[in-house]
Amino acid sequence: MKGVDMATDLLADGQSASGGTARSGPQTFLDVRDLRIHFPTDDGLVKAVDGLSFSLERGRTLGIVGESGSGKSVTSLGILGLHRQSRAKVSGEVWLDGEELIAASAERVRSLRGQRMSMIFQDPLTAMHPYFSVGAQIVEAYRVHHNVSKKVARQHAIDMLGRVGIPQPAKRVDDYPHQFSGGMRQRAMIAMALVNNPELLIADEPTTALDVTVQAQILDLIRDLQEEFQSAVIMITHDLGVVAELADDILVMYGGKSVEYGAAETIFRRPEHPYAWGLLGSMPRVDREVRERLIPVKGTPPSLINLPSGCAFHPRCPYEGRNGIPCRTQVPTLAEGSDHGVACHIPPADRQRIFSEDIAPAL
Amino acid sequence: MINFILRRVVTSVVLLIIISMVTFGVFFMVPKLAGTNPAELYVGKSATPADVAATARKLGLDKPIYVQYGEFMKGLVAGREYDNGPDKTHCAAPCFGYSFRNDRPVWPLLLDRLPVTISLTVGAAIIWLLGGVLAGVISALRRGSVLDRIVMVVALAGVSLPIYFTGLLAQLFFVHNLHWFKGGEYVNFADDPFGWANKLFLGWVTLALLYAATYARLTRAQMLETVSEDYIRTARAKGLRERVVVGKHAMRSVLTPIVTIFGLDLGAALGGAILTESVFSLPGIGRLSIDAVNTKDLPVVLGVTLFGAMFIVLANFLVDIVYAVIDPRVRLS
Amino acid sequence: MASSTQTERTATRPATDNLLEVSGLEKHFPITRGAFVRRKVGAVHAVDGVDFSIRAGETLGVVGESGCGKSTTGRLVTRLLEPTGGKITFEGRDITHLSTGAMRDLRRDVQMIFQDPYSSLNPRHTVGTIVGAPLRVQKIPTPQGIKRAVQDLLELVGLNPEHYNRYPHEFSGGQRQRIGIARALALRPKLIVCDEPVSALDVSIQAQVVNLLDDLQRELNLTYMFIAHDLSVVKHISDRVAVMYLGKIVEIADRDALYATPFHPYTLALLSAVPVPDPARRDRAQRERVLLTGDVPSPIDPPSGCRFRTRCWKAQDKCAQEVPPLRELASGHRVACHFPVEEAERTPQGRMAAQQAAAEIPPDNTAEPAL
Amino acid sequence: MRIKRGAVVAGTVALALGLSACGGGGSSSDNASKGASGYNAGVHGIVNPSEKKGGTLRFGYTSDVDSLDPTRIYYASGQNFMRAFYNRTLLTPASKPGADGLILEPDMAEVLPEISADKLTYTFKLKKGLKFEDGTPVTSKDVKYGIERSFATDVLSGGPPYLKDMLDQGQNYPGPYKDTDPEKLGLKSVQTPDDSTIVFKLAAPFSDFPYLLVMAAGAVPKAKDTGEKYTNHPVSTGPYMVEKFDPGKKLTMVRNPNWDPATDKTRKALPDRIEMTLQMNADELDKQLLDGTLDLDFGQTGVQQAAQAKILLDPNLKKNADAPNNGAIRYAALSTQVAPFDNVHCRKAVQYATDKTAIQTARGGSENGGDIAVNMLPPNIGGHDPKLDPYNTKSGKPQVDKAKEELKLCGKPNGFETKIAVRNKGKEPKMAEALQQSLAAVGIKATIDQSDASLYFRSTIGSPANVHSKGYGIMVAGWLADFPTGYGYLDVLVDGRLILPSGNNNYEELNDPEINSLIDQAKAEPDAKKAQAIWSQINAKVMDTASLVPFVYEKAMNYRNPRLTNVFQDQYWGEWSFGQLGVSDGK
Amino acid sequence: MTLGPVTSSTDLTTPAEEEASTVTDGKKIEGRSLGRIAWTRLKRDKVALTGGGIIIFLILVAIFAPVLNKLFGHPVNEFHQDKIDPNLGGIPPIGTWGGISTDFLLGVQPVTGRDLFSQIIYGAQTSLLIALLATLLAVMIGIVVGITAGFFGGWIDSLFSRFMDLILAFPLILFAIALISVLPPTYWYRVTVIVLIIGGFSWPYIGRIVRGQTLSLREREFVEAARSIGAGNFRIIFRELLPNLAAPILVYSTLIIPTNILFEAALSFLGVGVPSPTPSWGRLLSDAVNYYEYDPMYMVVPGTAIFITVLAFNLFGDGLRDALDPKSNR
Repeated sequence: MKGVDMATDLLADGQSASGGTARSGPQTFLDVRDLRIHFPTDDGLVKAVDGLSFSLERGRTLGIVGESGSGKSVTSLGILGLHRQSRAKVSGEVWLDGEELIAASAERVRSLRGQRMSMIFQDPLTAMHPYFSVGAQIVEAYRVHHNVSKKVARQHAIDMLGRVGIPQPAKRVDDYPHQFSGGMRQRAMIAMALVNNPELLIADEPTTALDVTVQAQILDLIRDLQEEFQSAVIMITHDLGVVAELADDILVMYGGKSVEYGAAETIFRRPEHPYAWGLLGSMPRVDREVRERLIPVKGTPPSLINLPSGCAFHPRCPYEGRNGIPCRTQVPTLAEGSDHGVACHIPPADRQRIFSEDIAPAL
Repeated sequence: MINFILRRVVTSVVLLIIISMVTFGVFFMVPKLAGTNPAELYVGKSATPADVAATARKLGLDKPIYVQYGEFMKGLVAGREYDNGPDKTHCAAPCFGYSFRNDRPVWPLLLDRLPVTISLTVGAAIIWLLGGVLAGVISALRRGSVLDRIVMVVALAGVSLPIYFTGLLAQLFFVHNLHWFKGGEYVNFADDPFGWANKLFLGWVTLALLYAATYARLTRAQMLETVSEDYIRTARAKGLRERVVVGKHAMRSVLTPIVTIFGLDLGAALGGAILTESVFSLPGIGRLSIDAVNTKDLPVVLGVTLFGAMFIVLANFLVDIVYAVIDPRVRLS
Repeated sequence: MASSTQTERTATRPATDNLLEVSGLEKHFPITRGAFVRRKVGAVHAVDGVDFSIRAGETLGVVGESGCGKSTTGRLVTRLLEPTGGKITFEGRDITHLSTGAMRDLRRDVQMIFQDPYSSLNPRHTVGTIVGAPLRVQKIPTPQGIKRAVQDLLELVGLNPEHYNRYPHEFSGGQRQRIGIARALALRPKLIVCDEPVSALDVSIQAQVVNLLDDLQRELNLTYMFIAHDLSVVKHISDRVAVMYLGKIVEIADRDALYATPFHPYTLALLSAVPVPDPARRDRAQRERVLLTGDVPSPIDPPSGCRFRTRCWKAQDKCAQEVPPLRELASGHRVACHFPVEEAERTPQGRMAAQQAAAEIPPDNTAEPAL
Repeated sequence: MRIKRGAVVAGTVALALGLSACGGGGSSSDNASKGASGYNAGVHGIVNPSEKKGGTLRFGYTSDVDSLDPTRIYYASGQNFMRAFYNRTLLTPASKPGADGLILEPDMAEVLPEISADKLTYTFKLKKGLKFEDGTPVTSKDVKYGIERSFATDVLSGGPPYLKDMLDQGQNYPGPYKDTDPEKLGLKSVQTPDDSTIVFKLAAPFSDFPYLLVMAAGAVPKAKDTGEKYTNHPVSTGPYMVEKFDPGKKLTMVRNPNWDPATDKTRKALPDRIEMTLQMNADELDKQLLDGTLDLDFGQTGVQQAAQAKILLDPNLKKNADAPNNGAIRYAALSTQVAPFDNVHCRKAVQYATDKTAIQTARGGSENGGDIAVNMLPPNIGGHDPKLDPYNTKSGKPQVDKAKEELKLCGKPNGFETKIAVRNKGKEPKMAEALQQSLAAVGIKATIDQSDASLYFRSTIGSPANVHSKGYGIMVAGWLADFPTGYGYLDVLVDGRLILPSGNNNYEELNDPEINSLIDQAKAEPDAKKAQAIWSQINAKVMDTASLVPFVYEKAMNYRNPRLTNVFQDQYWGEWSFGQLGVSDGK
Repeated sequence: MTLGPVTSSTDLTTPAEEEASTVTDGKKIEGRSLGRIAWTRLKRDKVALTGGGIIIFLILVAIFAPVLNKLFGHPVNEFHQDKIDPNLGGIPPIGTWGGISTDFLLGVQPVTGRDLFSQIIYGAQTSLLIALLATLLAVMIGIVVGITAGFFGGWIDSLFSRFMDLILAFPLILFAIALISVLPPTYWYRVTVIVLIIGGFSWPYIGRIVRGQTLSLREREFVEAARSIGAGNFRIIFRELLPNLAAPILVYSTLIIPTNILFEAALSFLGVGVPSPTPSWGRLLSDAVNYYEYDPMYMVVPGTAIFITVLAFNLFGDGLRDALDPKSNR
């Protein structure tokens, strides 16, 4: 495939020109370590992301699940270096194919953005510039990283639109975003994100604004394209159904931290964090017999300014303080390196027992 | 598009007709309500009531107001004749009325003054647009910095300074104390470009200061609003350089409302920058109107008011068209 | 809590089975143009001939994609909108074109819960004012004072009664939705139209609210019309479900029947599109998915005949010519389709066959070929 | 603000043609030939006498000229201008410094008119060789036509009405445009037996009649009459003709080749061109006068206060300024019909309480404002008596004690409330405020009622009914004679029989039989000296009624470009004599 | 508390526990209204508070002008011939800086020698009175028209919106001076007409904002909620919409006051303001045009008074907007 070759060439160039630190440790494609993104505000410091670590290989899909305010979108913007220095304090490490991005120069990160890593946003209507045609926006995305003529770029854009399933792309390329339907806009958005064959694609709630039938189409599209391009995909969503459709691995976020991490199968079959149980219990399911009652998590998500002490979930956790575990005082950590990490003070054995005995039957 | 323009033309014309009715009504009714006969303004102090009546008859002031209005509108469209004694004066369309004080139709009077007003406002508009937008953009991009604060304080002071105060101060310092500018009578650009600029410069700057302040504030607010838009984030996510993100993506959105307001402001200013012209003694439309008001030359007052309204309506019209062109979301059907 | 008046009022309910009956309901929003003289150039056929009924005590779920007219139907039933045509009967009484004065009494019986917990509460009013407003407006006697009555209601929906003087912005989304529910309950209504009451809430909160609605229904003997686009939530809460497409009900049935054996191709597509939160089953789910083509056509100029035909794999000439009536295919299971889904078609292979069959007689596909 | 010269209603008494010295203004200057210099030199003599021709005389004016149509011009400077340059009349003032300037001499007329024994017929013979600018000869019919035009007030408004009033004699002549006579010469009271003879027939003797002819249009060729548009190009009979008139902008005049100096002994016609810039900003005009860009102000109303300060503080500038009395008076009329001014003591209280110095300052001070006025006849009118000062106001200071005494006599020891009417223009409101302040000191609470300047004299205080209904006790006014005789000046202000329903000039509504009969006597008096004595007496009587409060005899300080030659005040107009001016540098 | 989350009907019977974490201390549970939040925000904005302070000071000055004048000034309009040189026509006043002295705090007016201090403080009365009355009028018309147009929509909205366009299309100053000049220049006549004109032409600014806000508020579900409980239009407008409109109305009222002050001053400057001897800053300034070369202080003093007043209102209005609408980034 020509596009891929081209991207690879440029990729090599980029690396040689890179001022990034040399990589130590295992060669994972994307490795996020102890990422912290804090926003100083008038009311206090908002710790939107607070010590998040995960890694992702090419060709794999990571689903990040969490409720609003859990820090999942902030994470994605943080990886792309899209937070303004003046507003956000970003620390930690983000390694992209052996190159550290947090400490790298803004210009370096910019040159990677859109080329090696790109993003699909939630609301394609607001995420596309209303005054430029869809084609122009894709052409621009291509030309900023490829020194080609407008004509070539335009042809490329048309190809791309065709590939994401927009009929008559040569005609629609000059349409403006508002002339597209919601689903088509999201397709165009995806075309724009994929125009440079990025190796990392972050999809931030890509289907939340869409109807369920269109959502299915878009999810299919993302999956097909991933297979084609072999990118690494981070799928950010609050919808467990959507992650279940796409993700190989799942990261559950709560209060800016990762509370559980593991293969999708594991998270859905043998979740160990009480919050994950709560999420599953809260979810009515179309594929099962109707339960008498849903089993919600009590209370409301915490304020990111005033996170509860110890385990941030403890005020909502039915097992808080059980058997004298120090939920209120100690921050539980996520076991690193393992395939299934759970940030909970409840001993693993107890967790597994509670799930299989109390929780699973009610789901 | 054609359809859209036609519809806006019709709307504008209707608007102008209503404005003309109201203006006409006011200027010919109010004196009556106030107990004065407009015809008295045209006769000498010693004129007898018969003279007043004769004058009223000649000016058509004795006719019902709707007839007068009809004649006025007919004149506007088709021109009309004025009785000058043995002669008739043909006041060709667009006949904005006939000034009996000046013994001339109003339209050429307006045309005489128009170059001055255009020179003043267009010159000032260039300064205020460039200065205001630039200041606003810089201020927004350096939000919270000392520079931002200075620009905003100056802008706020700018909108708070009456032009008839800044104008006088400017003249006091730059004309009378420092002698940087000559003052003197207005000269045409064609006759003496340097004298023209010399005379207009302070007017440009003071008028521009007022508007630039508004534009700086507006641009800054727009810019701050725009940079928080999702599509700006998208532009960054594409890896565009900050220069392109701000200069192309953000500016495109910022300029759209600015262009709209600019059009309207320019239209209003062209209709008569009365205060500036009065402070800097520039013989433009504004001065004409003040003089006409002082001499109670109602046809000129009416003409200037309508002329001014015409500029505003025209500006509205053009702004709508331009807006439709620059904002693809506006449906033209 | 449920007072004795409630029981009394329940007792006086007329002996008809259906609390609400709707037939041929229509709402067309005119599209006007012109600056000075407005002329009608068309109409949005938001709701275009809808029939259904709700039995006392049951929950009717209404699902459909955005723009299908489900919210409009809810607002017509609560008479927040004036119907263009059709008839709405509440407790045997025709309320289609009630006057403003007569509507006031209807308000006591029919209440509404709104979608957006942020915009549905007036930010300038305290919780006490918001929840007490129905009592004040309807001049309901409150023996122990309005404050006490409001606090009772707050307690009923699980809020701290002491928060009487707080403002909405001091509450989280879930709590706000509880306030909205308390307001709807204040008048002890018989029918509550819930317009996407949980779609703006996070999953964990959504479950709390769904449970609350469940509990309240049981306790207060309420009847719900539950409008949502989320098929899972609708499945959970409803007794019967109506599926809407472009202003029409295409299928209406008991919940279990509808989810197990959908007859309308649209219902089938809708159900198959719901993502299954089970990675183990995703491959099969994906394989079985019915992918719809094209967009929902514009409600200004809906397709002739069956409105779904432009996206239907089974569409034939007849679909373009005849509007399919809502007919009963099984007991209580009514479908508006000329060619209902057959058992074989519930698998992709079967659908392929049907599609090929239909392709031989290509439908009049007027819709924009998109997606 | 220039006041128009007052209207005179046709009188019935013939006066002898008192065309010799009228007295009052001092004798003709001896130093005229030597030339004078310094401040006020132009008031007392001729500045830079010279016969040098050539150059351009540059006028500036703050507004547009009223009109160039001789039938319509009424303002003093317009009269001065048209007579000096393009409009010759049968008779004209002599244009000489001092009192000699008041004498009328023949202009287009060969000699002074022949007056019939019954003083009802005036016969003029035209000079030979008079031509319009296009070379056609001026005939008596053109003169008659010019006079007839002033009857067409519906087309040509604003001009002096005297001739119309005097010559219509019941004919109701509508003016030439509606004249049924084929030659448009249908006015019966004026006859033209041949092309060089014109005969005026009066209904009653009126010895000031020649002055009326001075104010009128000279000759207007019927063929060139464009009615209202005649102002754009009045056909010249004088030394200059209009080259280009751009209303509101500029007027340029060039020499009229068909003017024969031999027929004209009044005008010097020194410059080659005359230019006038119109609609100038007042301060700009002053600035250009001071820096020599302009030669003089057409309006002759004096420089602005800013320039005045500059001139007075700088001796080099001051020597080029003249501040003559221009013949106008600023005064207030106290309505004898509005309580409490129906009581003479209340009026006297105002006479005493008025702070004339403050008013003088408000008008610009002693130089540019005027001299404190002690009675109603200004110095340039025959019969003026500087010693007539019944209320001892020469010092200008208010006399609070005396005012309070009068208030007691009036029965208002604690003062009273009244209204001051004033125009809302120029220095007027400040004058009213000064008056208000000084009255407040004796307990008279006056509120100021400003009104629109353009209708002020006609309808606001010119309508007794309005004065009564609004309750104007004090009306601020100004007055300038149309021609410098006691009759031309004072009659309409005090003659009780001339109280008009609108356009009234007897604002105070004084109707004193004694004064009325003295006026009749004065009109009947053929001897000018004697007439002046009677006017003096009338003036004293008027002052005794205390119904008119003189403020200042107005002065207007004008700046003359040092290059101007032959500058002197023409007492007839109260302004520099435009027709004599030249420029020394020939530019 | 039971162990599992399977608590029967926790949601129904007990108040939600999350309150425990937010209300920790024993403080009385009392709502913080948006107004109070805005006030807290405003209190932090020193610049706006300074503006507000100046406004209060000016209003006090205007109200207590007679008292202040007794203490520090001379009777308004009293002539002081000794402070000027009548031979020069009173220009410039005797002394330096336009005659500023301990006796005449802001100097004297040329020609008349009147105390400029008293002119300025009484001028504040005129300026504020007219500006506030005009603003009041504009706000009232603006609210009525804006709400009517926004709330009822349809042809009423079209009509009113066009009407607002129409008024905004008038060349205002021109129209104002022309209209005022043909009317009798007496005090009350002028004040009334000026207020009517300024108010009558500035209301569309408020009207448009109110209309826009009403349009968006009308779509908010709480309006439907009110309707669904049986509230009539009257109640919806007054109880539901108006409280929400209060903030923008307050902000834009504060922001059109300075515009109106400037407009009044401009009219006075052009000679069609309140008639003399009523003191007016604009007229002082237009009077000063004649003398500014020789007595610049006479121009500077009223000019500065206008500037400070307008600036104060602008500062305060800006701060108020930021406080009431933190989303606006100005």
